[in-house]
Amino acid sequence: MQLEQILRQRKEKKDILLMTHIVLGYPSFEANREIVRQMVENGVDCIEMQIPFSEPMADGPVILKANQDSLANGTTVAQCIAFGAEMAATYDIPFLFMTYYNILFKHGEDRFFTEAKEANIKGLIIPDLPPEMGENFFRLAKENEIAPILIFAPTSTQERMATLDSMGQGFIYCVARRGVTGKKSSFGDDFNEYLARCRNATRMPIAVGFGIQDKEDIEALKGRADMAVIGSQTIRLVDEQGPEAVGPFIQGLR
Amino acid sequence: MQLEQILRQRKEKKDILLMTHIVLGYPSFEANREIVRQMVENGVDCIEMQIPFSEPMADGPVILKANQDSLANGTTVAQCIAFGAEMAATYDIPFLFMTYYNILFKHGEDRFFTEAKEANIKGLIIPDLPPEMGENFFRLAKENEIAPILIFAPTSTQERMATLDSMGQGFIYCVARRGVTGKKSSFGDDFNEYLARCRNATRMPIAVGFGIQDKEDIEALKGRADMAVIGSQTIRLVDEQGPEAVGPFIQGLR
Amino acid sequence: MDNKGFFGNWGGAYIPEILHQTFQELHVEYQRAKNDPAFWQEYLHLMRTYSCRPTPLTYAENLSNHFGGARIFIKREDLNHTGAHKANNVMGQGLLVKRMGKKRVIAETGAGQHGMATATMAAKFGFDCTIYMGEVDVRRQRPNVFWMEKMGATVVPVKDGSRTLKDAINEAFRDWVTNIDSTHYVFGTACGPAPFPEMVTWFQSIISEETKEQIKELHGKLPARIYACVGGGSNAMGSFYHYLDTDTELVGVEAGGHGIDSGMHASRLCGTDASPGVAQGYKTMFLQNEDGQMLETHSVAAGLDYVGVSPILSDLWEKKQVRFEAATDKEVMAALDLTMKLEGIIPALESSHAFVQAFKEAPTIAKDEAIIINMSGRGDKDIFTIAHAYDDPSWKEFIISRAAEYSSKS
Amino acid sequence: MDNKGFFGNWGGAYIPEILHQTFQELHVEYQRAKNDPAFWQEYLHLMRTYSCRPTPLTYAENLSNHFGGARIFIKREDLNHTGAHKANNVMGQGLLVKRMGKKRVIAETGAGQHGMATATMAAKFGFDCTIYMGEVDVRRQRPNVFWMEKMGATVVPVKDGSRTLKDAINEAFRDWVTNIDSTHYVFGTACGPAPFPEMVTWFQSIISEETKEQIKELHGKLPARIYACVGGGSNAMGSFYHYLDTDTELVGVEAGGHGIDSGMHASRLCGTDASPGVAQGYKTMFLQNEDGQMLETHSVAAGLDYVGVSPILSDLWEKKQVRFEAATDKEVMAALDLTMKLEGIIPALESSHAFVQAFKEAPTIAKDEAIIINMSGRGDKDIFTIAHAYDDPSWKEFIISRAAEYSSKS
Ligand SMILES: Cc1ncc(COP(=O)(O)O)c(C=O)c1O
Ligand SMILES: Cc1ncc(COP(=O)(O)O)c(C=O)c1O
Repeated sequence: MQLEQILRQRKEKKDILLMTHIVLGYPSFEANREIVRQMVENGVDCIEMQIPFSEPMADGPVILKANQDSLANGTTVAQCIAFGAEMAATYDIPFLFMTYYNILFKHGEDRFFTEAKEANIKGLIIPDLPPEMGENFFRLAKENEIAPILIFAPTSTQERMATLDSMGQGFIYCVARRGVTGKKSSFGDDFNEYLARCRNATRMPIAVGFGIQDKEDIEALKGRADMAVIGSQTIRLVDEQGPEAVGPFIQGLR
Repeated sequence: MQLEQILRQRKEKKDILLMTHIVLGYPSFEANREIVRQMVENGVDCIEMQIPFSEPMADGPVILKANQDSLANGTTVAQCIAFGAEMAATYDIPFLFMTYYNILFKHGEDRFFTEAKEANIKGLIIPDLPPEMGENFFRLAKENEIAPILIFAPTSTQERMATLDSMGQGFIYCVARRGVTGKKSSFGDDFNEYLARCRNATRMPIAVGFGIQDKEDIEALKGRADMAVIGSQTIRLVDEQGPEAVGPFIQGLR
Repeated sequence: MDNKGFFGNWGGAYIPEILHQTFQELHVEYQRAKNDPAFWQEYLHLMRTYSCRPTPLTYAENLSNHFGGARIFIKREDLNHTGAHKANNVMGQGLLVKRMGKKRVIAETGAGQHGMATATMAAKFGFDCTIYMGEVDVRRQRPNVFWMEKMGATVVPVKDGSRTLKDAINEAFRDWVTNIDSTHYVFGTACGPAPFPEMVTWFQSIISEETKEQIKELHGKLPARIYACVGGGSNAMGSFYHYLDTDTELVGVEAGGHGIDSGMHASRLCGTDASPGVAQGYKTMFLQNEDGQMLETHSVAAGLDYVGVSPILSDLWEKKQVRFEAATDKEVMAALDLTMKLEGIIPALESSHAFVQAFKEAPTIAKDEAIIINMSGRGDKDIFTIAHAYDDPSWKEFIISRAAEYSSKS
Repeated sequence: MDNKGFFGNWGGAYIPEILHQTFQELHVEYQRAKNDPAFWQEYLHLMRTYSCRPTPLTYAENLSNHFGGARIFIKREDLNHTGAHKANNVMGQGLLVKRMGKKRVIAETGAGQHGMATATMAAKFGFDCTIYMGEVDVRRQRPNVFWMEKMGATVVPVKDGSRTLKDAINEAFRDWVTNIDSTHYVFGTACGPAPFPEMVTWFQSIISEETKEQIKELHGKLPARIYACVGGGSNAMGSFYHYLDTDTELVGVEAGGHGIDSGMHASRLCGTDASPGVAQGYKTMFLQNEDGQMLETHSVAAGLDYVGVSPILSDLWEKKQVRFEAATDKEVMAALDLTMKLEGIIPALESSHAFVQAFKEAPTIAKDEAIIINMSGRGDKDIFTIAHAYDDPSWKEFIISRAAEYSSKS
């Protein structure tokens, strides 16, 4: 089953889906395992696993540091793909890879897609690969039935959203505000108007990310978005209280 | 009696005359007194007393330092003139002032000449006042019967020597070499040729200075110059061994 | 540049979606400026009255005689305002920013030269200004930081990654995606997402526009070769640009660091350590590992110490229109020394790389041929680096005694 | 200049006899050069191809608006090679030395600028070079010493007197009288024995030759006033020269130090502390005591910290053709600050004196009038002095940490 379909099915039983984010190899693959377990057990619907990159230009300080520490630990792309395969084989939710384009490019796009497919990865989020730059990428995504997830931004015009919608698969990732990951967003009138625009521009499910930190934020999204994305917040939590704090946190979100 | 005449008279009884140099107020007027006494008692024929100046551009390190130390002690021009008067009244040899032009200029040239005359000073050596710059100075010198002593240099042309000869009085000060005071000169062929040129250019007595340090140097000058000038060497001596060393040193020179 | 921003296989615009609109506007404004002859005239006027352009082309007679071959000419970007070619690009972008009606500029800086130039431009144009600079570079280039601050810029030390140029670039992008509406990112070299490589090259092409006239006046014909150091590639592109369709041979000189085989260098197009990659918004040859993670680079010249290189140069390299060489730190110090002693000119450490290669080749070139070395900047602002590199004892004493004064007073 | 080297009551050549012949030759060579139109052409060519002349005249729009009066133009000697107007004089004398067939040059230096320029010229012309510099100045200007040495000059710290500029001049004269045959003394300012004041003025007059054309192009008519700082007076004379017979008011700004009444300054023509005197080979207004002993002077700007002043300026002062003002250290720092922030230009501390007075007067001058500030040099080479004067804490930390590195390694 493909990503969009899986998400639609899960959405049937919930007000809103939850997607969480981890940085692979941070603080360790061991910890990643425990964190994913707690996430899945507490009802997370989708997990994006970030393959660390030395130049994560779209990420804020928390995820940036996690990328660096993971690489300093010696994390490799091969380990990340293997870990992804292990998770997808273990849990019955969709797993995505999030990373920067150079990781695929250098690995070989063909090879990357083949391995990701073997690993049963459902989608890819590549924030520095706009559709114009990804001809081969989108072809391979289609061939391998891995959803290329595209991003709407508050600066995106209607026309741009239409283009993105036509190229993306799985869901649309709506970033809540200008800026990088990890800072709190405020969901005021502007935001509502933006979200309405997003909804209008696509028939795919829409996920909202960037700065979602607590139950209140998620409540605010119910009925307007299909999925809420928790990014930096769980990394902060693990940093401060260890992997075992993740379960209770997720549980508390709805 | 005027300077040239005095020197000629003294020369009648000697192979060569000796002129020595002191910096007024260095190391102290007290010491100056003792030094002059020893000089005169040991047969010095003429003494040039340098009124210290803050910018003694033609002097080498020994005299330069003496100028500075004297000024640091608070030596004034008035003190120097008074000291000159005292010496001239005490000893029966000619005393000269050596200084830079600004000392006269700032004091007032008229006033300076009047006071120098009252002090019974016989001549002035002003190394930074070439004849072209000293119209007033030469007029006053004549009026006050104080000899303006001019300098021949190894770089002086015949023509220049003629000009200097026509303006100078008392004697001609031949500097033995290029450079500033205080370094040893060598009296080779070039020097002999130069001295012959000097002799040819003037009928005044000629004194030779710059770097004369011992009996040997003075021997070499006998018959060729009328007067030998001992400059920095006595200052060095006083610095190292005190004023009482001056007498024996002078005695040893001939 | 094709309409996607590629030069052959290189370039493009690999940018987060949030920047899409901003880049659209930038493209439009840039095209409008390029097509408006009055714009270039305004640019020339600014550079002529504010920045001492045209900078001289100096005949280095002593060096020429010393090597006994080609007539060596030096293009004097050291005399440009702020002391390097960087101002050419920055002033041009300043004019664009004015047209776009933005009020704030940001920039990355490595050696500090581009930051200085941007802070200067911001003061001149009345823009707010934030400069991102790796913490390591802040430490080695404190004088530049001091001046940037004095000109009213905020200098932010970047503490991520290798804490050098590439990290400053990432951080500047983070600022930009946050403040797109008010802010223009003044990219400092002919790298980054399109249209930066082309746009920066356009502004820097003023160098070759000038030398082409100057060399004809002074030498009667075009030069046999032109040498330029290659960090990001802007001074190289600027000094090559108007010669691309001529017989002049173009030579880019990269940082050889401790040696091209030592792993401690920043040679991307020369040597075999680099491979194609995509980062910081564009595709080029990067110094990266098997997994695509960027490597640490090394050069005595902070301005050459960068993992990527202009995609235009990668294209010209691939098409063999530009030859690439490397100069080691040691060779650089020797060339700097000789140039100071023989010509009374102090090239920046970056620029000295170009001198190294020119000196190697000059003796083999006929005496009636000219070569041009593009002296991208002046070295006297690098006193801390250069005195340090020479291990000068009086300099150390001086610093120690200054420090003693400060320690005892505080 | 009359045939004895006087300008009215001032000037002359009060030199030891040993130099007489050398000065004769210098006079002859200088006159020959002055009367040979090819010489000036050669000079212009050198300055154009080696030293970025003409330097720009920059319209300081932000400063003009800030003060709301006259249109402020800045003459950019900071962009001259070696960073100040000093090179104009030095390069000119270099050409003369070549004509005289001498092989060695010496110079005094205070701020280090003239020493830098001379060492540069010597490298370019292939002369041996010795620079005399007061020990105090060697200590405050170590970076300049470093570069002079790198360009092959010998820098001799002078330990006599106040161990500053005037003592370096005395020491240079001592060298000269010792080595007259081989050596030319490159006097650094429009002072000293004739023909130096006139000759240095001649070379520096290139500044006003340029501004006169430039201001007409940019403003349509001559400026109402011109401001220049006055140390020895060379940049002032250079920037005034071609306006002496015009209606433009000329304003020289001296170092007010801690205040004109504090005794801690270097104001000779402004204020009442100076009196006529003769030293260092010429007659002018000196800061001296009753006995004619020179006084210590004070200025935050090493290049203005001098007891004498150009005899030509003393003459113009006496004839009321130039007005003199003073700027205090404190005012200087404020003017520097404002100029950096509003124009992205860093004047030398010396030059900032001229800015102070211009800023005081600009608001009172009609908006359709122009004033020119002669920016004699750039301030970035004064980082040690300026950062120190601003009491910048990060700068201190930087120096302390550098020193710690050096101490632990040595
Ligand atoms: C003087 C100088 N030259 C060269 C460079 C390298 O940049 P690019 O390759 O873009 O010219 C720099 C960068 O800071 C620089 O400061
Ligand atoms: C930048 C600068 N301006 C001015 C001066 C003062 O000299 P002058 O009065 O001869 O122009 C100096 C002297 O070193 C200087 O370096």
